[in-house]
Amino acid sequence: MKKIFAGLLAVAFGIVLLIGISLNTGLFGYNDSLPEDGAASHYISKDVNGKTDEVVFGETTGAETGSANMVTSVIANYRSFDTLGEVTVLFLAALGVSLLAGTMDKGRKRSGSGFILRTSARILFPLMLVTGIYIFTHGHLTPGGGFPGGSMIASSFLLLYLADESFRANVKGFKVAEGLAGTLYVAIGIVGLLAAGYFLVNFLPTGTVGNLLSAGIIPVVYVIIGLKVGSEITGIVADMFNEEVKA
Amino acid sequence: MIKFASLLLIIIGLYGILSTRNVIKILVGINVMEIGINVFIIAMGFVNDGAAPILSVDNPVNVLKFVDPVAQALVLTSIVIGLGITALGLVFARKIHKKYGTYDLSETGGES
Amino acid sequence: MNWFDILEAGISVFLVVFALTAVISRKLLTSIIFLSALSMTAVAGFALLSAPDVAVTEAVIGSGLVTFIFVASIRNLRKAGDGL
Amino acid sequence: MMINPVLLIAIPLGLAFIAVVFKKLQGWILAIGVAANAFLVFFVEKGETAIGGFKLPFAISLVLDDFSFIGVILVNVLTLAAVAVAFRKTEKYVPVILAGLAGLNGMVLTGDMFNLFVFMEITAISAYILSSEGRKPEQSFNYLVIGSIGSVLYLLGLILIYGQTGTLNMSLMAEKSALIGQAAMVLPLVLIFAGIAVEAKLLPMSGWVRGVLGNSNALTGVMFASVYSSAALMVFGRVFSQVLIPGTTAGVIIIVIALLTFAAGQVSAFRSKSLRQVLLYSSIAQSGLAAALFATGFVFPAVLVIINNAAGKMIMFSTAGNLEEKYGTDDYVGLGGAFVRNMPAGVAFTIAALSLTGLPLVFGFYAKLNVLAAYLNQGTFFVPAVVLAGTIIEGAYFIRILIKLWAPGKEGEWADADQSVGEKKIFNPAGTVVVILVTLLIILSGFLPDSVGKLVAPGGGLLGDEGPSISLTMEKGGDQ
Repeated sequence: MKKIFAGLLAVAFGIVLLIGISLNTGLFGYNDSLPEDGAASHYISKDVNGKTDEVVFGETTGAETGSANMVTSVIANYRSFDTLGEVTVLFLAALGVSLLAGTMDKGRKRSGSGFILRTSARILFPLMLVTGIYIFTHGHLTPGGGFPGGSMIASSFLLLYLADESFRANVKGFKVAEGLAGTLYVAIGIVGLLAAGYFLVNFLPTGTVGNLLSAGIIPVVYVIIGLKVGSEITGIVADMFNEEVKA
Repeated sequence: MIKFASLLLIIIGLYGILSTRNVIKILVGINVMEIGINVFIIAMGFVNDGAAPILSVDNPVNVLKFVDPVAQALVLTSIVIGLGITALGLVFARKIHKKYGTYDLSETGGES
Repeated sequence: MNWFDILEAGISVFLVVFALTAVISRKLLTSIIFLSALSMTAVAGFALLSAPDVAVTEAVIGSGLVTFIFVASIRNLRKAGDGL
Repeated sequence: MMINPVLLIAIPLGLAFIAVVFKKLQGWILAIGVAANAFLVFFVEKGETAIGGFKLPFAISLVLDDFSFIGVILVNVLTLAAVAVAFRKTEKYVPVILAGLAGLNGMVLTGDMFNLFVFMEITAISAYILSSEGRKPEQSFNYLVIGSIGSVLYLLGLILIYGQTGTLNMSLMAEKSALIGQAAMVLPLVLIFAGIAVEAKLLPMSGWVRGVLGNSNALTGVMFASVYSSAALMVFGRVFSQVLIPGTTAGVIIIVIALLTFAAGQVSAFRSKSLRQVLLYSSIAQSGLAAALFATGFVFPAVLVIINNAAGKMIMFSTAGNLEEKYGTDDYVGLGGAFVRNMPAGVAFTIAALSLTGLPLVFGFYAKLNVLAAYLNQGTFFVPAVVLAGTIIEGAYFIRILIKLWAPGKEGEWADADQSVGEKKIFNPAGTVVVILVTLLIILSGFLPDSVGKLVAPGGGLLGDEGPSISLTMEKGGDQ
């Protein structure tokens, strides 16, 4: 009975949704160009503050945001406040997990992990760690940034976790790292506020678009986010994993 | 086509949430909705034969039509929020399992 | 029908099929596996719609970590003997 | 020395992160953070401040006008009150409360629709964690599910509008969305309404309220009923009376749902037995009333209703939470004569109940009068009738509680010793001071209504409405 009721409700909602959207932007096909003076086109041509000269990879210096990857410039410069909020959501989720999943169980017996898992873990762990670090340090040049980089680090610790008997994520260490990274992020915001009057302003020089140290505070922000997301998700994984074995 | 498929995903996800009493299945329904809305946002931000919004050695200048970077920034945030909500939901699921011995909501006395 | 439309149609079909299976299947493990498959199809969709950042993030978080924490919660079911 | 409003968000957030590092100092960090915010809120610079050093329509901005100034004061001062009343219960949740406070300030201040979504998520997650205090995981899970559905719908509505207007900034979006045709805007408006309705406790999405608030203690009850709900209603007000003004069709849908929420809330409150259930349904009813007022554009009366509800519920939920904790029962039949034993709490609860019903000589009277006057000036008679009917029901169930808790004995005489429950102090010293202070404020503003009107809306109106629609000052020829 419940399924039929749910089905009817979902179908009704679906019909309203599809009709409404067909009136609004249409159900099929994509738009041919971005809204002309919308926020997106300004972020692409990096002329929000009125500097309208051409942005050329490898040559322009001192552009609004030095990041070649426009998505990173939106995430870490134009809308960096969203990302600060975003990191807080993950911080609260990790906190909730550790609060509700209870404390770590000391003497836990674990199903032995096979030989293959152990050796492959030892090989894969450094690879994944390095890839993760590469991804978030090059966030402003290549796709990917703080979030995937941080999660990759967490996955590498997860792998080590699965494989190694005695290894136990020193959760306290990660909690401290997470807290410090968060404080650092807010501190950068406040320094920006004191130095140049705007919270989270890009107070470092932006260099030439395209080389490594070219995007002002973006690499710094992304390193912090990478560490914070990495430690948070490892915390979640450690709490989830331990609690699950004890349950 | 993908825009239509992502809308169907949102509807299927809603059906998934409403049709079951199992806590894990509800969370799967929520994740289906999250993936649906994320794909929809990217589809809304897509521009016909637009290029990925990254300046690089082979397209150094902003000459090509680029896809909307703001939509991608929103989806990045939404994906990580989805992870946070799912992790918290699973911890609640575990506490329900520990307290009532099952993942099924019908035995938990509903509105107490 | 150039390659873009074919890929787009294929991904759309897979998205809907995986979502339906994930939602309708009776066993928990099956629905989690299809959720992970749905997430991977979404990664393909993001790549097709030239959103590489989102594809990388969804791959690592969506199919990687979300699937793991689901399976971690399910594993104690087998120990507790509850019907899967 | 005016400070940048962003500090109201940065300070609690930074302290929340520090609190994780220094576990031992958590109590102090919470006290400092909440007190600093409650103090700094009065020195905040008015106007729109951009973040990140970019020109305005393309950067995230924090908007501090008369409207959000009230919201920010409500949020920060009431969080200080909630923490003071139930300080013992906060030791596990220090980073959660601080991050929640940052989220609430962000929600009320932000001038960017997606930033509003992110702050609503922060507030929602801190609410889910706080709701787990109620020892009912399935209720917290139910709250999480409804919250997730709400946030997906909000995001869908927001993306549809972004696709049409190309901007996420509230003021620019307001201009551009006015040009878009009615038909195209109905769905996005309803979707965004569904997203905000979860936190604002409006009907289709308020299924979680009974389970979560029904099991709340002194801390979580006050946080949900007055702090979180005030912030959500202020956000509802800003979105629906400034940014996306609903046209006829969407407007009718929203007003009908809001009035239904008001009516259903009052009726269910009348029918419920336990003290906290009466209070939570009364909160749902007040949210419905405030939402209906915002949707018709009466911003000033709506803000008065929110302030009245926030102050009243702060006293009532902290009393109810402590009563339940000390006497172990929530059923007001079993709490007979509890107020005789706790005179200060009893008096405060009674004043708050009178104020919520809107009886003269207290702040609620001025609020209710403005609500009725606004509608009557506009010429609609059906809605004031509903509001009056609701008020009568509200009066009935509050009086019934007060009689039970003051004089459970036979008709017409005070409770003597044996009928009333044992002697138990229900408030810690700080709590008593806070409760008495808020009660005095309610009484004081009851005597000087027009000065309160000037304080709330110095510019004579909020978000462009015409401000106080009735003047109660004794001297002839009031400003209206």
